[in-house]
Amino acid sequence: MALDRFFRRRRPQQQPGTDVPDLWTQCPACKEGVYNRDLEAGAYVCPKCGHHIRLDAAQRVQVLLDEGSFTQLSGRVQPTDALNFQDTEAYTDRLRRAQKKTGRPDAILTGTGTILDVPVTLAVMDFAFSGGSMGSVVGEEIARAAEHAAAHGTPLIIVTASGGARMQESALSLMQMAKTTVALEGLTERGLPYVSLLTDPTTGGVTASFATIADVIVAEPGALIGFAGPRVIQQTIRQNLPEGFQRAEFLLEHGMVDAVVDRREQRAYLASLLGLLTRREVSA
Amino acid sequence: MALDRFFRRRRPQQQPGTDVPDLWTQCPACKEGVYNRDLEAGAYVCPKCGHHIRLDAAQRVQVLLDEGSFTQLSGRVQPTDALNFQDTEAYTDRLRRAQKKTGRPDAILTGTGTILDVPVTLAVMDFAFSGGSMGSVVGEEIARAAEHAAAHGTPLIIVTASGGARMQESALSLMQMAKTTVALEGLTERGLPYVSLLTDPTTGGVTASFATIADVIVAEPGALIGFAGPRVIQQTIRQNLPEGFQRAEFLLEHGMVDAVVDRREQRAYLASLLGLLTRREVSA
Amino acid sequence: MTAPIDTLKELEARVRDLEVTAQKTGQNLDAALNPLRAEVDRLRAAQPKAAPTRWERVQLARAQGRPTALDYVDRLCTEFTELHGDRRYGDDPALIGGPARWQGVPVMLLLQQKGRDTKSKIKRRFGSANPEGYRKAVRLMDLADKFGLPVVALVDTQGAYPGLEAEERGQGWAIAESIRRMLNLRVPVVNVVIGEGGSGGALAIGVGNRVLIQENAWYSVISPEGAASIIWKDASKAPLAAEALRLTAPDLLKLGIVEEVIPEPAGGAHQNADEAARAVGEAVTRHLRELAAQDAATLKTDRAARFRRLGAYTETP
Amino acid sequence: MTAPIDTLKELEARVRDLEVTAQKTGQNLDAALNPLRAEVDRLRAAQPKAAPTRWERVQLARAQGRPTALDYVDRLCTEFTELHGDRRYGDDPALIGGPARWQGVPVMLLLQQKGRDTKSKIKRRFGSANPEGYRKAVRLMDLADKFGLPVVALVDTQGAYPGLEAEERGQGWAIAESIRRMLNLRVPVVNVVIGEGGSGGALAIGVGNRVLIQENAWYSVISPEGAASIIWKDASKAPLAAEALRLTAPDLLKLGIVEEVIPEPAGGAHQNADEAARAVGEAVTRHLRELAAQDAATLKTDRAARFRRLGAYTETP
Ligand SMILES: [Zn+2]
Ligand SMILES: [Zn+2]
Repeated sequence: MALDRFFRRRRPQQQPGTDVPDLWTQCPACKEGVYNRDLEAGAYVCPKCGHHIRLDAAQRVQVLLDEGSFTQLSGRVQPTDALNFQDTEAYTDRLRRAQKKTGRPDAILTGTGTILDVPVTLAVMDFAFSGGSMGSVVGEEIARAAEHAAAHGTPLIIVTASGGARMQESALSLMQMAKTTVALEGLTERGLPYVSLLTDPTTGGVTASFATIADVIVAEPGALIGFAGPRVIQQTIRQNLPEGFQRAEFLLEHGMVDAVVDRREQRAYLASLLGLLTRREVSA
Repeated sequence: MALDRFFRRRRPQQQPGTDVPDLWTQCPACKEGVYNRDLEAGAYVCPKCGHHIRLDAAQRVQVLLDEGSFTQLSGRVQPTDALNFQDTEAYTDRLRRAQKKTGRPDAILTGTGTILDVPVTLAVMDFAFSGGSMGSVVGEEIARAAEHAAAHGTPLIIVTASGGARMQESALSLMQMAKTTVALEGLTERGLPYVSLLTDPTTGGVTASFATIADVIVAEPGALIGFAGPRVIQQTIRQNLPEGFQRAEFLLEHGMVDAVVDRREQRAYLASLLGLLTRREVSA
Repeated sequence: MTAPIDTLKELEARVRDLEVTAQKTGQNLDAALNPLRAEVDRLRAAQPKAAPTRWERVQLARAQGRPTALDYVDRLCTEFTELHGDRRYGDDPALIGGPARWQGVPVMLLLQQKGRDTKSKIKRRFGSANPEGYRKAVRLMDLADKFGLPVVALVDTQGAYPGLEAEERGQGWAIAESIRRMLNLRVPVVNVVIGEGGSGGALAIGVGNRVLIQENAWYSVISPEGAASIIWKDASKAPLAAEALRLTAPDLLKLGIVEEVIPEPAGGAHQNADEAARAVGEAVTRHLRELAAQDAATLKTDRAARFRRLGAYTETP
Repeated sequence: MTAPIDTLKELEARVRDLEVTAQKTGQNLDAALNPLRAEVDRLRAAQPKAAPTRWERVQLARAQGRPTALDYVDRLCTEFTELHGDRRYGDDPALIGGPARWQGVPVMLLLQQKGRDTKSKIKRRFGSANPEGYRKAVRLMDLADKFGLPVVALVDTQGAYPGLEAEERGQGWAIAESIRRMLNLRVPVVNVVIGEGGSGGALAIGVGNRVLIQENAWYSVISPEGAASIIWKDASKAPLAAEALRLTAPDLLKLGIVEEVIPEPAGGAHQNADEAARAVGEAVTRHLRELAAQDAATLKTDRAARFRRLGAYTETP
């Protein structure tokens, strides 16, 4: 579909809040055309079929936070090619390409803001940057966001979207699973809530570390969430996977997530939840 | 089988260490005749088929503890008929009958002793007393044994054998599930190990309280262990239960017990385990 | 001579039969059931208001239309955010929970939910939880402890689910762990038996600082039918067993097992859910307010002491 | 011209094929395999001893007859009491553990166990754990913490098991919880990668105070075959991927990911299991002795700091 391709090509250049030049977009699920103005007003959920269109990090911030409340924290930490990784393309070139495409140093955007006036620290993974893969920068920025939240006494929300750990940093990226876990412990010690929002797709090392040790785990409708990817599993079991396997609703049924929440209701859900979980001091 | 019945009738009167007048016993599993002297020397495990013959509390003490090391703690707490329970027989008459049969106030025997020189506090349920049912006396004596272990710094071993809570004490017996749990917490606070040894049968309220919150859970081969009894489950699912369902080996396979240990190896197993788990002070 | 009370019993039996059929076959028989239920309600309202026998109270605790846990939550709570799953195996609809505001006070709710119509009753296994339910309860208690939320647990179950798979996944283990977790909480815990309090499955979320019970609820180590089956090999002797078991709210108050009996509207909670909810709401809020003054250590040690002393025995010198 | 090394590679490939067949069909082919394995061993011993390439090290880490975790335990521990089960669902033979004396010192062992013959390899899924394995590990770590037992974890897995049921029961959740539990321990934790250290499945029991690795073991975010499949769509390019991934012991030491490389006998640990075990035993005992001097708070904060700082990045002002 030409328009579908066009939409995908256009999306990364769209900055939230700027005028969107193209008038309409084809929904990748139901293939219906939707006015861009309606999409943006409706949190990028297809008004025809409810499909949750993938967001880049800036769109996610726009959808979640009160308008104008965002103050960015991330941006100074830059990736390096510590292993001098030999690939079909140099890692440094891959990075430069992804940086140019997304306008960020790596697959993460963090900052502070409010949701219906509730102050939060927010970290958002950017799937548009190298499939949201977690390398040293993602790990470091998530750790800093957690430490910022602990230091400033705000809840932390992490929005995940990741194909897993970043191969080009090998064991260094693997270690980010531990690093993020260490940093999140500071929130537990201060009794501050940490909520993860799992979006399509969240797999691999992210699923096996910070994404799933949240106090409350929320998933977006239809999101693919798992540790091993569907193809690897299929190779292991040599049979087709059941319909809906590893989707958000499947995980809810299997007890793995607390709720599947429509993107249009996430602000209200999170504000109420964080209000309820804000620690009241247990005397002595 | 006449001998089988005779064996069952004789057993409660046999005192450990005294001469056993009858020469042999028929194994209830393989129906072979076994010399009583061999049975007693072999921890009442059938030397022909390995069947673990049910023990009363005194026999259990004899099998587990170093000879002559047992000092009894229980015996002063006596049951009462607080509900004036209306049954086909008065609860007080039932109690008197069971007391006469077993020579104890209720279905529990506790004390201290050593296993291969490791000092322990030991509580043993007596299935011969009203099917090892847990009423107020069992709960109180187990709580006191746990408190004794905590106060004297010894590990605690509880040997379970119980059809569940004692109906004739209704909600009072139900509350023993909580009472025993409270008392066991004192061991956790002092870093002392608590090992439960589940023997045939252990079901109902005992399984759903102190028996299964032990640091290490050991089961005897072939023991029936579960919360709901097999008949109740069969009524619910209206089909036959699989071979071996709720047996010790089944529970091991389902991750519920740490080990199934032959009675003849339990002393060595427990002494080694307790030696390893005895808390070394973590400095500061 | 057919007294009105016998017509009522007859109708109640038919309703029960139909519900069993619906459960067995998975068919929705509400169309047939609802008129019968309405007539049962009408007859019950018309009954004379003598103090009910123990067995009559058991029947009131099971009355068609008796408010379920969620009926109280609907009337007393705002912002109830149900949190799902044990993070290990599944999500149990028989035991649910999450944070909420109880008459304005932030709490963590634990609810045994029987279901309100035939379909949801079947889905929720009439409030009989699987191990997943108790493991979810433990997880929610962990959150309550971490965030300083008092726990309000509404007990309403005939018992834990006696299924083959429940045993495979450690029903006894799950209940024991839930009891231990609740006993160790550093936050206030108030329990209310709002209907049936059956055995370990009820106790699993019943070991709080204050245990309350509604006037016509029951709480026992075994159901009257179960006891009758054991004693007389005849479940229909349940009325006799109910007497023997001393399972009513006044009995339990006398035995020191509950702190307070919460009054119900005339004829039972199902006659006026709003009034029943007002009484439950008031009692829980009052106890929460009292407990709010206690520190974490006191809450835990007082709760432990409460259960450490329960039981009836004598002692020889 | 067929050099000996090619004969070796050919034979190794045949052994692998037969093992795959044995796994698929469930047949025991040891009778056919063992002579082949012996010949492989002989040829390997005869190889020239130049410093192995990265890919050669990967092959040494997978060598037939390389000591498994239990081979080290047999040689270094007395009184190993294996404790079974996660108390929730099952017992995983791929990840086992329990208290033991490590050269006399009481410890809690966590072992990824691949299996020693075809049958046990299949039973243990070649050391690829299910969620139950990681949940058992968490339970054993709880016991270690409670009783002050240092944890010794031997890592040897290509990764967590990528099965359908493993996903259903929360493989990612179980690994994350295991990582968190180990990071929070108040006792010393020493990890040794004794063969393969594949991805999150290895890290799950790999986050201790001291991470050691044997000379020919590998540790990486992805297996060489996995990386080759992604980069070149061709798993046979694994030797290239192994180079790119910097997955050998010397690489990891340089990156600060491990504290120490434990030497292996000439030709690899499988050439002399006793000698390999002596080196592992000595190194672990030495680190345990050093850590014994630290208090609980220091052990936890030092461990946290160790992992907090890992990673490579620059920072703009
Ligand atoms: Zn659509
Ligand atoms: Zn026999």
